[in-house]
Amino acid sequence: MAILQIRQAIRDAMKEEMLRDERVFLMGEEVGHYNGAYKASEGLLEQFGARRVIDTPIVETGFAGVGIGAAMCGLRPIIEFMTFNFSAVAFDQILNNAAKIRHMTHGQFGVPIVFRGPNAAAHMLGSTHSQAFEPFYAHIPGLKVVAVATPYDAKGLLKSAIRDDNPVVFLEAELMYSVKGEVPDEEYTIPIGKADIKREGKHVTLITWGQAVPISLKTAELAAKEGIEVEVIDLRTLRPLDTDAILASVMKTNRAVVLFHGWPYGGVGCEVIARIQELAFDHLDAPVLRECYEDVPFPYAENLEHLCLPTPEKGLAAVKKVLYKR
Amino acid sequence: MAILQIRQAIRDAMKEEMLRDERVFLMGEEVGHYNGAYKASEGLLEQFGARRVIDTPIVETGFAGVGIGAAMCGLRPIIEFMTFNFSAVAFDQILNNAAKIRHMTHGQFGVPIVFRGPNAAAHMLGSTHSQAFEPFYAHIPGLKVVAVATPYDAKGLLKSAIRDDNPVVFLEAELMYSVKGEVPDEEYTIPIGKADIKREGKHVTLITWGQAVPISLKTAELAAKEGIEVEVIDLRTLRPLDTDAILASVMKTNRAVVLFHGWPYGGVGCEVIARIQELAFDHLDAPVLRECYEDVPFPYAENLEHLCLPTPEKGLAAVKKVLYKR
Amino acid sequence: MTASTATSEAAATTTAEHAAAEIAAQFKGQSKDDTLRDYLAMLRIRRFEESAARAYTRGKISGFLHLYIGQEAIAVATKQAIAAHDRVVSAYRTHGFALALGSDIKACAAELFGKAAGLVGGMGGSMHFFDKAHQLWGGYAIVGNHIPVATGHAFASKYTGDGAVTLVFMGDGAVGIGPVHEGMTLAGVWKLPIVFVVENNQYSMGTPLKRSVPVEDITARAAGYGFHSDRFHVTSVHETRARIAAAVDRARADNQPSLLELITYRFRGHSMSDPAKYRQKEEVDTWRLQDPLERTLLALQQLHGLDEATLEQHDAKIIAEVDAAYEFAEATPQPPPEARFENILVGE
Amino acid sequence: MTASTATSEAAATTTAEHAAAEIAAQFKGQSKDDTLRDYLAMLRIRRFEESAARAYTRGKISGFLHLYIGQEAIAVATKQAIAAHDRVVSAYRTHGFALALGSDIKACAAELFGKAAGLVGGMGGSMHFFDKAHQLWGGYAIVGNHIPVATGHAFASKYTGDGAVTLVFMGDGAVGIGPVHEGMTLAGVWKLPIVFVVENNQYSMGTPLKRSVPVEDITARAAGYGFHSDRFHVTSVHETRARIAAAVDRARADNQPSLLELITYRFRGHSMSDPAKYRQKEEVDTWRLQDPLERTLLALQQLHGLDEATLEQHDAKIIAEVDAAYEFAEATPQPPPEARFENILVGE
Ligand SMILES: Cc1ncc(C[n+]2csc(CCOP(=O)(O)OP(=O)(O)O)c2C)c(N)n1
Ligand SMILES: Cc1ncc(C[n+]2csc(CCOP(=O)(O)OP(=O)(O)O)c2C)c(N)n1
Ligand SMILES: [Mg+2]
Ligand SMILES: [Mg+2]
Repeated sequence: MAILQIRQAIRDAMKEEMLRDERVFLMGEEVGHYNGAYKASEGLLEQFGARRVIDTPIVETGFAGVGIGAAMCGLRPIIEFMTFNFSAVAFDQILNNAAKIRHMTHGQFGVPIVFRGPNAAAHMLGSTHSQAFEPFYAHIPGLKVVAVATPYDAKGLLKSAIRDDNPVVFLEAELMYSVKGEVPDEEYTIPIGKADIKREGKHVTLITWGQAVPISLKTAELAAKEGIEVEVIDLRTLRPLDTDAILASVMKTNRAVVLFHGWPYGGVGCEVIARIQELAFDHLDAPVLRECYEDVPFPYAENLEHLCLPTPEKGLAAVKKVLYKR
Repeated sequence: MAILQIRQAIRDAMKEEMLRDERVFLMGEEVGHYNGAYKASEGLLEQFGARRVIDTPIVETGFAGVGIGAAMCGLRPIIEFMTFNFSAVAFDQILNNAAKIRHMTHGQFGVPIVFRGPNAAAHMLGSTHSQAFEPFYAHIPGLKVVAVATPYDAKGLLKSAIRDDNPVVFLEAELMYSVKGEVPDEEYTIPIGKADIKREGKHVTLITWGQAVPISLKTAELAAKEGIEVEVIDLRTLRPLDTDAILASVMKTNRAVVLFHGWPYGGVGCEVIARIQELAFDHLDAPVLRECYEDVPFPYAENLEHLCLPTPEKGLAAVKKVLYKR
Repeated sequence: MTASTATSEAAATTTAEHAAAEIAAQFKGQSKDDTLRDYLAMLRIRRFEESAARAYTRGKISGFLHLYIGQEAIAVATKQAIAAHDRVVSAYRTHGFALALGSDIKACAAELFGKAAGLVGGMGGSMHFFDKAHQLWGGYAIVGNHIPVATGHAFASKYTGDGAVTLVFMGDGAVGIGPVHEGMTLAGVWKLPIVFVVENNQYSMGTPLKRSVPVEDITARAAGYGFHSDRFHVTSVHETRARIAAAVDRARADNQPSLLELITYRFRGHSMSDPAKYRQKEEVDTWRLQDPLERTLLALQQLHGLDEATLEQHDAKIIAEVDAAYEFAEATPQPPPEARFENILVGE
Repeated sequence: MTASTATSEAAATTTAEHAAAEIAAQFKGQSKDDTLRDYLAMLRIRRFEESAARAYTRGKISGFLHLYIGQEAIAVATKQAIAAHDRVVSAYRTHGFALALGSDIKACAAELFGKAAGLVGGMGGSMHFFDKAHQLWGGYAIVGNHIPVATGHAFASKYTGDGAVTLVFMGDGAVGIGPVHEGMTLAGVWKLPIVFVVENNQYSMGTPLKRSVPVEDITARAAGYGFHSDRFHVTSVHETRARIAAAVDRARADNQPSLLELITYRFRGHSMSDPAKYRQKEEVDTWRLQDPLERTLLALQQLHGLDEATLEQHDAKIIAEVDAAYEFAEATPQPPPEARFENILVGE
């Protein structure tokens, strides 16, 4: 097994799928000559040429739409948003075209496309560049939404996303591109729609995804020191949600916390809570809590930004709260 | 008291505020010469002239941004989206400019603006024209979000929204513009942030807003026939949520259903559920259920559309379910 | 009744006499067969839509219904100008394209009625006609958001070398919106085989051109994209075909995108819910003299001596076909309840 | 060290001799005082940013830091061209505007450091400079989304009759995005007092103009909006001022919007994280000969005989001011924790 960074795992997934399937191409700002703003596409232009690794002007609606239109013709575009913050200007294309064209055309056309790029806060980028977009996309029927936290998951899920016949929103994280981990040398894929238990435990279920996975694992470590065994479930796919995996854990632990990068109101965190309380009501010994961003636009100042983010310490406090401990 | 339609109440609110404050203007597609796609602005061009009732080309990002820029100069724009479906192309302006400029400029500039128009499904408009936008906007700190269901509320809340120094997303409903109700002859406003008990009851709390309010009231009628007293809470403001009002009712009834026009995943419905289970956990005798759209893009066909919508019958079933009755 | 009846008064004016001379010049060289073919193709669309309007009034069709009456020549010319593998992408005013491109008229009517046998299974209604088998790639109801998508079709053609040209249509009201600009920018930077066609019917809903576009000539912007451009009044199928075909050729032969402005008029309101009070009868009457359907009829009568009886026969045949389509639409069943869960995601 | 040292080699070439003659012609008629004023205004910005770059490298500044080095003449000229109540709106490459417009240099540095005394309280960092008291209305970090907002300022001017002109700046990479087109469309339809300025510094991140704009001349699109336009190389403050002033006048006097393309160059990478490997040293060297700062320095030396010692004195004064600003930035406190809840909603 090789030890790869997430950025390499993502690049390898794209490379392998491009080798495997002539219809796959990569398009976005600076993905080619610049090798990607975060170097996820390093070397791909050189390997595949400008026909299949396509630099675009700064027109997110334009190239998101081009990807959709190309997918309707049978191609399999990977559209990189330099960050998902910039997908806001392409929102209508994703909401009204990518998600609906199969339905709207009664199946005459499909949109096998992947929109990928870094999501949520990085470090001191200010309010316009520090937003988590899964609440917007996971809400929409017709899309799949994936968020990855390890090189292994990144590669296996991105390959599945590229092969998927549906539009997939694929969320990475700028600060995690250098995270390293083992990746099998042989080919593999990971099914979309399956959560992963990243750590087993029996006292509290900690549900998490994306950039919050390492925070959750650290939360579990802190808790372990106090004798609390936290089970960490990495959702990996946010739409469709792996409700079975969530319920199985909560029925064991009877307590749950949702820990994520993003604003609190609505979104994936609340969806998880709503399902747990509906489907495991009699198993719950405490309310399900969420630990996430503060409900504010992100400040640039380092100290303030830090205060707005979820941390292992805050995670631990929530874990103890659902255990009614102090 | 006059009996007015909601469209008249909205028009009167705009008219009175425009008379009261020279800085208020109305801008949008067909708001002037056409008198509004749904006639909410009928007569305003004639009364106030083209300087203050401004027809725009079809450029939602453009005129949303113009409204924001004008608000920063001290004006108080009312921006009409012909329907909120078209706000998707202006999403970035609302997310990154309207909601953040006060914060981003450290209070040097404010954005006293109202974005208003019909929201959610009407009748057989198909998937691109039948969407509820509150999940997207209520998620965003820096915005207020209001949804109205009666002429009284529409007028009182729109006047408050226009006077508010913050950006307010104001949600109406196409099929409700003709709904009639009493509106005081004298001037009044309704504070943003306060829910309203539309019907008292003690067995189940039904939390609702906007276009689902009449459905909820009918649900309550149906329930009453079976001896179930449903308390109907019209949230009216979705951000900030009136948590106190929700909790007070749930602590009385110990059971709750959220009934709304919109897709299930995440959004306001889940937020209400997350808060109830967190803050009234020990008072709940049953899980909180939601009754809303089916999780699908809206079909045009009349029979299918009807199946996707919440109804009093479905509301009643949910009410009985939380009472563990059949 | 032939289509001429409605304008018989207007036709009696001096302007109409002048128009007659114009028509003689314009249709000279067109064979009788071709002229009749064009006329009937337009008439068929018009009859279909007149019936749609009646069905709407009777409550059989709901949602938004945008009629193409007055613009039919464009769809008919488009069909004639393109190759069998080209693509046509339109906004929501699409019945004319579907019929001209060869979509099943019964499926079109059934779609308006929201029936399972509809063009898209009753899922889309009037605004969302799609018929891949007949080159109709939409049917989009959000103004301008089909332009990047169509640009993507053209991108795919260049990528795969399939030799197809994409023709994408939009209204005069669409040219200000951002996605249109972005799609054109990409087509210009990448040199894609695409033709952008503005159907300038003078209004976007109640808004006349001068309130929505900063300059009179929409093609003035072609220079900013490095596009060829062309701009003309649509008064006949054959001229429209020739000028669209020139742009299609440029796209196919040289990957050279074009911007065409086709000046036309819609005789009905924006949609069935619009009484179109914002314009005067005189304006409408003036435009009637330019109605390609009317002009082609005059050509048939004046240049080819087609008599009323023959015209009536043709019309009766079309009306019978249209009536049958609407009868079918009425009788055919609604989609089954489970249809609402289909075609959302595949492979589940 | 004066600013000239860095290019002393390039200045020794024949091209540079030719440039010297050019400079003599260009600066003829400019008084020594004015030329010195312009030079120092540019130099002050450059020194501020050189220090910013060092502070970034030392980890004192984080996030994205986009330097204006090479483009300073535009900000300086803008300040000279506008009236006291006009508005300047820019994207995220904003330090130059802030300093030229009169923002407190300490507050600018403190903002980069994320401190409470920063221009926007440490909330925005480099990308979000706003200083209402000094006519700086942003500071926007989403490409193009400030264009409709700036159009709104101009709308407000027309609405209130305040007589102000709005000048809005964008990069060459921004001209393709939809909101820019929509803002320009509205300014054109409504005839607003606004000047759209494209700072064409040849690149958007690593993308050269030819991959992002379909035609070489960005002002080719002005015709589509009915705008006046102007296009020129920025090589001195005074010429730039004059040409911006002409557009400001048209806006103020006649509500006539303009599109200006100012051809310039950024000598650093896109942001501090960009090593700018996508361009050759020769290219950069060629552009150095056009650097307005260098040229103005040459003018001072050649035409006005300003000696090294005097230049050193001026520079030392500027460096002292800049150093003091960064010392202040370092020493001044971070915002208090509760600051993160401020300025989100008011009147709660
Ligand atoms: C983004 C968006 N904004 C508004 C609308 C509502 N709308 C539908 S059609 C239309 C007018 C379009 O006019 P034009 O482009 O000239 O086409 P025409 O109807 O004349 O064929 C408007 C405003 C929409 N569908 N999408
Ligand atoms: C909508 C959007 N897409 C992408 C980005 C990322 N981005 C920031 S600056 C930039 C390049 C802009 O280049 P240009 O407009 O020429 O301005 P310059 O940096 O040269 O001043 C890009 C791609 C962004 N901020 N917003
Ligand atoms: Mg039109
Ligand atoms: Mg640039």
